[in-house]
Amino acid sequence: MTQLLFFNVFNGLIVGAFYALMALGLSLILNLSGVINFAHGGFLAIGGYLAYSLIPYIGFWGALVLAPVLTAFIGILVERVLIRRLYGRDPLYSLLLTFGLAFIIEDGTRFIWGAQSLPFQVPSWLVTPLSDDYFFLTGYRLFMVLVVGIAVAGLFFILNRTRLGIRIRAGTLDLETVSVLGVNVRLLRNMNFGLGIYLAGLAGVLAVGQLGLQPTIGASLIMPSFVAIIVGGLGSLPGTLLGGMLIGVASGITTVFFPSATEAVIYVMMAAVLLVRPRGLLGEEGRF
Amino acid sequence: MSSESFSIKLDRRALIKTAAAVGVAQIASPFVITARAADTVKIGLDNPLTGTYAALGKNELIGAKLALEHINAKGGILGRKVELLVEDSTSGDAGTAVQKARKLIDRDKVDFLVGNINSALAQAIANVAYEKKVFHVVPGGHTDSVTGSNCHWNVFRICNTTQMEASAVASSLIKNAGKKWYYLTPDYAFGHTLQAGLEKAAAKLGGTKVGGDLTPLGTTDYSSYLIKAQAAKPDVIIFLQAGDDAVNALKQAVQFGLNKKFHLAGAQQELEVLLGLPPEARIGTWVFEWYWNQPNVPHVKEFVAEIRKASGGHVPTARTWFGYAAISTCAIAAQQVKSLDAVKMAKAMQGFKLPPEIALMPDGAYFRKGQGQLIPDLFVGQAQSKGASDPEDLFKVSDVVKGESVAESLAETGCKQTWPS
Amino acid sequence: MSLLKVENLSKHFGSLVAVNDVSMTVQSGELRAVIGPNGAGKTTFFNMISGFLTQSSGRIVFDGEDVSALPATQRVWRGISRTFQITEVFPELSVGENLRIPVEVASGYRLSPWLSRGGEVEVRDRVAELLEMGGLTAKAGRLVGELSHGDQRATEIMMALALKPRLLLLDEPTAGMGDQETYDITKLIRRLHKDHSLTIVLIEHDMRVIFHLADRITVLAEGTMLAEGTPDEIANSEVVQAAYLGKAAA
Amino acid sequence: MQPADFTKQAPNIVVWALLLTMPFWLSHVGGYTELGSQVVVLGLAALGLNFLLGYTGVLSFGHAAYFGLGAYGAGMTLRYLLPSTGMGIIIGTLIGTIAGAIIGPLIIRLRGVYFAMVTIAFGQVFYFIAFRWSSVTGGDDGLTGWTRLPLHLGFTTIDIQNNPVAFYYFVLVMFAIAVGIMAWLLRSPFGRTLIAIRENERRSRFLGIPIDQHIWISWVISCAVVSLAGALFALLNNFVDPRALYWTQSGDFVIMAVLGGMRSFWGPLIGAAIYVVLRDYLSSMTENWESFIGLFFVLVVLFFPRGVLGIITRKVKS
Repeated sequence: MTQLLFFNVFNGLIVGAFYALMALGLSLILNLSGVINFAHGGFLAIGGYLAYSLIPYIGFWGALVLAPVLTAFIGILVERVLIRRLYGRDPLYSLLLTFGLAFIIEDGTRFIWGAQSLPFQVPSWLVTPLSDDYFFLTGYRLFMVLVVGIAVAGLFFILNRTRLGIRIRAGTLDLETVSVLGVNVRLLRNMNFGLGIYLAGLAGVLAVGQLGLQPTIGASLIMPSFVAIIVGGLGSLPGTLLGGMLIGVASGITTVFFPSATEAVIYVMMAAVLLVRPRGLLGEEGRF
Repeated sequence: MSSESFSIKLDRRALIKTAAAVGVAQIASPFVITARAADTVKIGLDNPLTGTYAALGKNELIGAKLALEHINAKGGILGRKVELLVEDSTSGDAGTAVQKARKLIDRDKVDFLVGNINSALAQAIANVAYEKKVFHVVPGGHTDSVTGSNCHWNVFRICNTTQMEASAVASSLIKNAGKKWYYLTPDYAFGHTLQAGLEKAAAKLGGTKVGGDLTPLGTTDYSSYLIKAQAAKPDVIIFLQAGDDAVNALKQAVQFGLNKKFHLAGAQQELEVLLGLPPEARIGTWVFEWYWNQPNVPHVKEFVAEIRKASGGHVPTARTWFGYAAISTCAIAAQQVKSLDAVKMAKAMQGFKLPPEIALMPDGAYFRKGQGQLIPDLFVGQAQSKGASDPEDLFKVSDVVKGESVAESLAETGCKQTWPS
Repeated sequence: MSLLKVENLSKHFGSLVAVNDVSMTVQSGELRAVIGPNGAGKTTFFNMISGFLTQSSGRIVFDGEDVSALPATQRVWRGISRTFQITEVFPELSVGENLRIPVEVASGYRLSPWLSRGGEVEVRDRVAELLEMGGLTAKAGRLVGELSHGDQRATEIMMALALKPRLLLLDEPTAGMGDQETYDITKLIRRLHKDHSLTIVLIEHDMRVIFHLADRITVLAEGTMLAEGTPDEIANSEVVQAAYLGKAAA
Repeated sequence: MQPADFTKQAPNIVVWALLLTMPFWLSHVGGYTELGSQVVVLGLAALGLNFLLGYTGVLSFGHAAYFGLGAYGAGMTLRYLLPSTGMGIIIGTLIGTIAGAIIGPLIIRLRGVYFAMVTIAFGQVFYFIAFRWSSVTGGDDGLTGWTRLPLHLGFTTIDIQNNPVAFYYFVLVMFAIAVGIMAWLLRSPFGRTLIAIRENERRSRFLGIPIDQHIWISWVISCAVVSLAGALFALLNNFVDPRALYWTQSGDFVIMAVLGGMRSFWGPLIGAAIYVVLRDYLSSMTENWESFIGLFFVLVVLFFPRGVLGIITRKVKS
């Protein structure tokens, strides 16, 4: 039993890392632009499909690098053409817009790549377990955690050390002042959106390594990401990261003791957090 | 300011125009098979084209269209041309599926209703068809109750019951893999009945259940279930997931190397799932409800060739055959009694044996009297990572099981039909 | 008798000290002006009294009761009513409706699903009275968002007044107004103060307004209280001139 | 009647005339009675949502939860408790309302996007309960084995079970009661405080309106109406499944309200009619209907944010 519990906690961390990657992208966009991106799951699917189509030409590693970048470009384009028009309006509208976008993307991927699940192959040395006892530690899953780790480190580096990142952080706190200081807010939001979608695309490539690649792949992953953001606290990226890890572990533990509540537990956790601390674990006071 | 509102105005007009143009193009495209004329015989297909079951739904549609072509080439039904009215039921939205069934029956006045892949939706629209007394064929929703406790005189089903699939595969598994089984079962009626069937069949042969978990439909991460399964040290891990769930579960099980420690198997398996798996995950002992590679059965080769032509080179799957057989059944029922009266047609189909060019299997298939359930052959065998002859030959049939030998007796199914007086 | 007593009030935003240990006592019936250069913490000070912000330390006593921990709404119920620096009204409702809402709240009808005939008459009369007082009768049916800045401000003051407050807090009532509008608003405030002997605390920049209206003046600078006294005392205070008027002149 | 009154009443007269005569003309324009019932039921849900969205200015993206609870409440009453359509509706509505009342205090302090997000997430709790507790709810297979029953009124029996037109009028009566109550509330002092909150929350708070309390009441009323609609929806289909609780269903309600016009009382009903008919039509026309629905969302948001009635009112005024 203890071993089982230990395995599941550990496994939960791996799963949580993946949720966190999704949630960080959502969180970035939400914080700076006030947009809940319902289409995030769609962008994840685009990332996966692009990787699938690219692999025959540039291999898995090439696709891992290129597919998220291409996804980000699509995201930047979408922001320019559509989402940008809604800044400053009731958040209702951006919600509906991305909701509609999610439909279009799901149907679009089905139109282009078909409804049939596609076989997606990762290098075989990656998909073998490292140890007989810890069989759930496959190379691929550790690799996923590693990539998430690098992506998160990279993200925090960008946010803390580069001009773009510092502006994004400043804009998150006080957009008005930032714009008065002469920062091009439109461009800033555009780049920030691209960054968020890049993370979605990356999550997509990683996801299809162990999930079936089909048009609805992103739909079931978006809700846990929402919960991760709420639990972690709005406006706080470290909070989102923490939230993702926590819900991963919580569902891992619940699987052992009360399997039928595996999904519900993360929502119960969210309710508890809201009751005790409405702004989330690491959320700032006074935002929202 | 003024220039901005001007540009928006322009955009609005332009966009409406574009949308209208796209709309027209779409309506004119080949998806539409719904030219609604008055003097035709109408078959309504209420099946998923979007969502989780879209791939299966599209394959059934391909089969249905081929059947339609065959029927019309032979002069239609009762000398009238046959029309197929296709509605997207969505994959899980019963409200939509029921609404579409009502629309087909009430407004379009269809003579036959066909659907659905999702057992729940199949049951829901069967209730509508029963209420409206319309001849209804369920091509591919497996839950036992459709032709069991909730059976109706007007409802016929092409695909097997889960119980039949379970019994068909059980003996082969016990013989080849071992007696201690661990179940990973999707948490809905299809999974529940499949597991119950397997447990019952295994118990008769001395097999035991060493554990199991219910996995929610649409689960993406199976790792924690797999950790528990491995801790139970079974001989066989039984995967009862269907569709995308099966792809996810098997992909992850193989990555964990579980296939090297245990026998991975299940009951129902579909070609659509195997095609979606990477080659190393195409493993295990399963049951297929129909398979295209049957070199010694007459008519199969022709059917495969025709489907290949219609689907851009792909072989028919069990789903394609379900669609084909379902539509053909409608035509046969009408021809039998020379009428479109649902009660007469349904009576004529009791115990009816499908002609070989439609059954397309060694021992043929017939509708069991008093139940509306088709009793066909079942194909037990192993998944293979690469076909010798064809890239889509991913299953090796080791055993053809006669449906009669695995079906429960009529009394056991719990089906009691009440016919309209 | 003192109506409002502020004791050692402070507010920190992180390391920034916006208001530092300010005390102030306002007598019943007094008109008090709070002045100070931009960034002196005047609005923050106001926000704490009205309950919009929670103080970091200190106490607010209203009519003998410690209200420091009460939420804004409850302070309104006890009789503290306010306006904002940037006019806060219901722009898409008519002037009449803007006044009707606070009148109904003040009469205890806020949760009523209906109004009795008597209640309806009572509410209508009170709204008419307020319209009259604010010089808005002719504009009762117009949307507030379409009115001039001065009329919007008058509407806001009448909304605050509709609550029958005992203490009215006005945050820069003449901000952004022309001479005529400033004159009208000043006249309105003066009438409220004199005719209804209402206790008023106001923040103001326009010295003409302040010296015309105020009984006493409190001067804030960089979050601390610099001086307090009658208009004459303040006008002659060297500290104030050095720190505030001097700065403003420069 | 004064001419001014008449212009004010004209929309009401037109809407009711259309609703009352629907079964007589619907089939002539290519519809069918159940489509009419569906429009009325979903229209009621959208109107209920709009009580909160359009008249209190609070964005809920999780109303499907209460819609679904109403549906399950009605279905389970008929399945397990007692064979009475009326009780099904009452219990269904109560369950949805109570759930809303309990969740309310957890979320009313939140605003804007955050509120929307939390309402979605809470909605999912009920979705998963319905989805996983299959021994009681039927899980993904839905709740079957029951059907709506004829209405026994003592002096007569109305066969809403087998006569779709009778059922349509039954739904319309329920609709009229709920809509009547909402319209009446919106004209009351309480209704005006809600509009005040929508217009300017800060001003309202400093007029002595306890915002959280009023939003909570508005939320509960809205949940009650939506769960009534849910109960009727279950009876319409003789079936409930977890999809009725899923968050995409909430999105449908919101788009209906926006499409018809959030600031007009009848807007959401018009929106529901357009959306239901359009969806029904598109999904029969092309298997890529999802793209068109998505595109439709985008177009509405970008070009018709005030909705159909919003545009008409503006045209009339100018």
